[in-house]
Amino acid sequence: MGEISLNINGKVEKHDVGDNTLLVDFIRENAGLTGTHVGCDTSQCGACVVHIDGVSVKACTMLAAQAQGSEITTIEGIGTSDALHPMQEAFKENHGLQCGFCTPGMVMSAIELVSKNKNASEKDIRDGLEGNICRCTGYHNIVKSVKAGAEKMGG
Amino acid sequence: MEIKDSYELPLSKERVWAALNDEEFLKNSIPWCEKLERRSETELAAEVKLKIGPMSTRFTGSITLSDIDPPNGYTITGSGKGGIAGAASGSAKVKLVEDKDTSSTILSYEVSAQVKGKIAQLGSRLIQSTAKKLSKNFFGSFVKQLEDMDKP
Amino acid sequence: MSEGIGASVQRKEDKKFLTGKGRYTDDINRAGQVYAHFVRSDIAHANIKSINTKVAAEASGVVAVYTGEDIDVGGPICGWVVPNRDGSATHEPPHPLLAKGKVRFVGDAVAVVIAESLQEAKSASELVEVDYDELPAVVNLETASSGAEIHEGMAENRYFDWELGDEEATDNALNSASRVVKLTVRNNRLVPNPMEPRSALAEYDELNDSYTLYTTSQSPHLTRLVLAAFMFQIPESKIRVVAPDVGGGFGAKIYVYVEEAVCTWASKKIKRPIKWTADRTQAFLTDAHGRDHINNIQLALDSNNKITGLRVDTLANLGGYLSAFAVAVPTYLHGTLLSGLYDIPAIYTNVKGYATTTTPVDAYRGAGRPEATYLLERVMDQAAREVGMDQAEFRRLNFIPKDAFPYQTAVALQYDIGDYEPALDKAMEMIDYKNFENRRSEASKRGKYRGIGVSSYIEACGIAPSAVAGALGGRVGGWESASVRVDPTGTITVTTGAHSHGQGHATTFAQIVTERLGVPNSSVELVHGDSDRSPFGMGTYGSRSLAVGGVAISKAIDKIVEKSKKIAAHLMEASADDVEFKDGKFTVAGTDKETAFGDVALAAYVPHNYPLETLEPGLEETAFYDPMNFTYPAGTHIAEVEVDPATGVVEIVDWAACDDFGNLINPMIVEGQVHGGIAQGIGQALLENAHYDENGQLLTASYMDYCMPRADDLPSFKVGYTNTPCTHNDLGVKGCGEAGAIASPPALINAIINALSPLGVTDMSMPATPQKVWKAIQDSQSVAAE
Amino acid sequence: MYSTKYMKPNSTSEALDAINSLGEGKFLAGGMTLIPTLKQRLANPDGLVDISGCDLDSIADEGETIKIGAMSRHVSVAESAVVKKAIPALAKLAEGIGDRQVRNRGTLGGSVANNDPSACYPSAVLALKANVHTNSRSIAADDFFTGMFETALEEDEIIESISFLKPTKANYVKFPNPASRYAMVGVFVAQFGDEVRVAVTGAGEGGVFRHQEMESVLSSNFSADSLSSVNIVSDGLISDLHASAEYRANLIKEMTKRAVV
Repeated sequence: MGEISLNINGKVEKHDVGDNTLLVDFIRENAGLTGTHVGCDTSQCGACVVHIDGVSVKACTMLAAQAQGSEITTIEGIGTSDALHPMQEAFKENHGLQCGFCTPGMVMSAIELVSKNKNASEKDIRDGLEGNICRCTGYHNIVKSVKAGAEKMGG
Repeated sequence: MEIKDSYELPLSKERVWAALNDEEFLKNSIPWCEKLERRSETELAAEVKLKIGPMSTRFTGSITLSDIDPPNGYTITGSGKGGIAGAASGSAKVKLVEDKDTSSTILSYEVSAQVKGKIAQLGSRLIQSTAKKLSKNFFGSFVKQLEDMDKP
Repeated sequence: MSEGIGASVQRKEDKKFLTGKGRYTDDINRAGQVYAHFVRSDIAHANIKSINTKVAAEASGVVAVYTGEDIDVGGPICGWVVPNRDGSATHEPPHPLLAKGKVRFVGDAVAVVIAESLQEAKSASELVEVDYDELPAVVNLETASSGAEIHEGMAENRYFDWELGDEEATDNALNSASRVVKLTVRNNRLVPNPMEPRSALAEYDELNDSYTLYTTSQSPHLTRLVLAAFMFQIPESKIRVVAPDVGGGFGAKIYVYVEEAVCTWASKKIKRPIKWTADRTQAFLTDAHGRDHINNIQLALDSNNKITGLRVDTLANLGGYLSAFAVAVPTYLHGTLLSGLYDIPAIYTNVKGYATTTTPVDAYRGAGRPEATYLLERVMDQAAREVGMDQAEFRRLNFIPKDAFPYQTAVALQYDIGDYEPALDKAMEMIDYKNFENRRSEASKRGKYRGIGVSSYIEACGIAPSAVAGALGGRVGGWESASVRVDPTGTITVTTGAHSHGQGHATTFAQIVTERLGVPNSSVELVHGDSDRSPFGMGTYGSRSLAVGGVAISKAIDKIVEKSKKIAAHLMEASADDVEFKDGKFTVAGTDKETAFGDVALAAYVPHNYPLETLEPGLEETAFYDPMNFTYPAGTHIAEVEVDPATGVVEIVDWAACDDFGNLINPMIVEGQVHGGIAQGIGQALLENAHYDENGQLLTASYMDYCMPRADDLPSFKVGYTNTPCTHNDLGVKGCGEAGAIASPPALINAIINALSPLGVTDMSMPATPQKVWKAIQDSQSVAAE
Repeated sequence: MYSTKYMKPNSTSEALDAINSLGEGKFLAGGMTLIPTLKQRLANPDGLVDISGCDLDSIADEGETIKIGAMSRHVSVAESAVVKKAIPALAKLAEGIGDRQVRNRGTLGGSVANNDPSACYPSAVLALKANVHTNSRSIAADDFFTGMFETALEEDEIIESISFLKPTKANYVKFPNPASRYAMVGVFVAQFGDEVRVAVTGAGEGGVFRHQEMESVLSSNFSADSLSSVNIVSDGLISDLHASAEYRANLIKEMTKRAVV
């Protein structure tokens, strides 16, 4: 066991955990931020996507120790229910979520996607969301949401 | 899944057969074999540390010989448990055919393999390639030992 | 903008999900909680010689280790049985909570290790030694009857052998037909894969000798009923089941599984809260799978190409144990749908349900109806090809005419209403069916084979009329409950036994209240998912939440309105018979008197001026609604594809769906349901398959090998509607959750066959993987070359 | 995951000391394969040596070659102006590995050292006559890949960088496994004047391999049509539940045709 200190959503989280602690477990269990989810064991579903220094990563495929010294942003860190992030707003307006389990990861991936490509086409969006699996929506409204989110973020 | 191959050895059938029943030969042929102890005429206890890519698991189990037909061949079966990884077994039907004219022996084998548990659930894409590779390694090093030994 | 019925109101629940404030079972922690990890069988079929837990029990952090021998309560039960053809009953072998003496599929739980941390539980479970005596696996459905005996005394591994319809009339129709179209299809085995894996957190309260189970469930009340009455045999009131936010279900979260029950049972033994959450591979191994049928079909046609009879002989793979509704799926949810939306005078079906040494199979989105639709729409296509008719026109010719409703089918159901041609026409228009051949020839210039496929479907939803269910072998009722409580300030709390796992009940149900009581959407709160807080209800499955649960709310509102009118009449000094209620206001006919709904609510709780002698104070009503019949959503989906002959890759280039769901409460949510359903159907047709090797090992037990539909696999969808409101419920609604998954697989497979038909290809099995499609093209070319 | 020790040295020599201080240590680069394996408890190293702090992530144009640091993330290669200009096919390959999140973490060195038979990068290394530079030597691509998941690397050897020879022309086309999105077949075609190299990944039982027959056909006539007469033998090709060896053989030819433009 050792102390790992991470900067999550602008707050320092210091906890005594084993070196084998995954970043996602640190976020969920130690920092108590349960918006980041775990949906698979093989780094494919993307329910655990967070940003590390602005870059999207799967928090289930990284040790907490590897994230030391970085700035971590989770779904809880991008907007509040009173002031949603434009991408969160777009998902709400376009019915881009149903059960909500994949949603935090989907939104985090979408934000990075749009920040890299403001004029993403439908194909760009579909390709760009390859790492996020949704079982409910058939992606139709997610794609629509990301397009709308891109407009909001660009505007 | 069936895996077949054969080797031609410039040796008598009896010589090859003896090697097929020689513990040291077998031990040196089993890839990553860490331990091999004879338990009976037909059974040996084995411990193998299998490494495939990042995976590294110790299998403990046995090597058994069956359908023994000296000096024409037998079936050699290795099966082991890899703890959390599951279990694996492979069975090779080995046949020896002597060519009197060239005084050489053709060793042919046919392998069937089976995996259980996590390695089946997560590694299905690698099962066949791995089984082939391990068979090749086993018979390859077996043959090489024989050849080296018979080099003047 | 209106917030009532028919408005695409944005969802009330979204903010919490979007900000990471959703509360799923695994997000909950209790003080002093420990973790359970299950030791599972790696072998499909074996006798257990011995289990040694001694070393594990002494390992670091271990609190307890239990095996089947320790468990003194019953296991999961079967909720539906059918009579066999010979009059005997469905074989219901026991399903112990932890394996006793034998394991019957890879993943069967053999022991549970409970430890202070999950890692310690996992490490210790590696120390549990199980000595097996391996038995032959039974994997192949076609030969299951001659496989090794899986359950003691169950002959030929057959759970049941059931029939429906008139065999003699059907065989007569086949014998006298001018053409008999024959086809065998396989409905591939699927894994439901809700994105939230199953999870349980069980806590025992010593003071009250009661349990609380937090679990990710579609039907918390049923979970409580089964746990209390059938497994533990304790008063139901001693168990509270809470299903917080549920991350998808698709059928897989209807049942009570062994893990949830073991955690609950053990929480009393060790007197500490126990948490268990499945990882994805455990989910693949233990969540009830879906589909897995083989259907032999014979369709009789007369010389005018009208259908005169249909015979379907089905084998259903039900896995190592009989799951709760496993029997209902291939029988009453399948056999009864074989008339589709066609006028078929004689139908007969025989279904044999087999055990195999694989994961149990049960309801998955559509449950039985996708299988019925698939076989029917495949054989319809085959028939159209054989008689040389256009696929759409052949269907049209055989549709039940719109003036024939109510229509009694040859397989027990009576369709109350429908009009199938407008949906077909609209879907054809949406996809520009008439110009398809131009597109086909244009594609062929680019070296692609283009095809179009039609699927017209019907489903029986709103599960279920209790009397019908009971007559058909169901052991529970099919009603739903709702309570509507008007608070003194006029806000409304609705409690229901239905439970959302993504369907947006909080929004849709609020819209019903808004429409009926004139209060804003934001004033309506939905309470569900907690057996202690909502009235007993049956939960959410079978597209029933709105058609049964929504109607129960409407019935409760009827009672609220009736009572409110009496209060209003008193306040306005009028006769209750003269009081009208509209837009949130009570008026007296022929006068200018009016009083607001809020004033009535206040009067009910502050009854200073109130007819206490004739009316109780308060304004809260409960209704239980049991539907008179199923609802029958129907429609047509048309898929258009392009096949790349060099690789066999199928690209979906267009999709038109036209559905008749009756009245729509929230079109935005309905459309989302259609999208999701189509995506799952496309998954089945193109991508997904649970693959077992001959030893019963599941080789597709992660997303590395089980192909989940991703964004780049799918197109955008065109969705349209027709509307014949349901005749027997107050809202005129039918249900929309399963339609997409029911309609889409045959549309897609028919489109692929259509694309390859110029090569002589007439069959394609699911999933139509690139390799399979490529092989079909290769084989057709080698046939042509010969 | 079993318990393990995490170490993060600041140089390759420190990394070597670290690995030698462990009984059975593992180098941790991007972790995209290693961490999922550890999560499944399919390996139990006593320590992980994270080499992300060893300053191995530069990308430089060195005239005839492009030299890419082993810790360069796939996304860095995909977006590198240097790579895009000199070997756009390599950037395209990197852009197609896994998904965005995998590309943000996964590294060139990790992929090449692991030599997964379905990984994309080994095909580029082989086709682009790369040299693999380790802490102790340079290994030519043709000598580097020795079998499925096997390379010429010693246990305590670290890839520091890889130099890719700039081709006249190159292209990479992949047919992904529909589930995992790994290459079911990936073909890297590189032309160096009259010489053509064709490296195939995802298909060979022994991992990545060069297809000599297609190389010689393309060397004399660099056109997709010229490949029509080539017969791709399915012996030695992977057969799994997603694709038979026969189907893979077809894909090898088809992907190569598509790569030759």
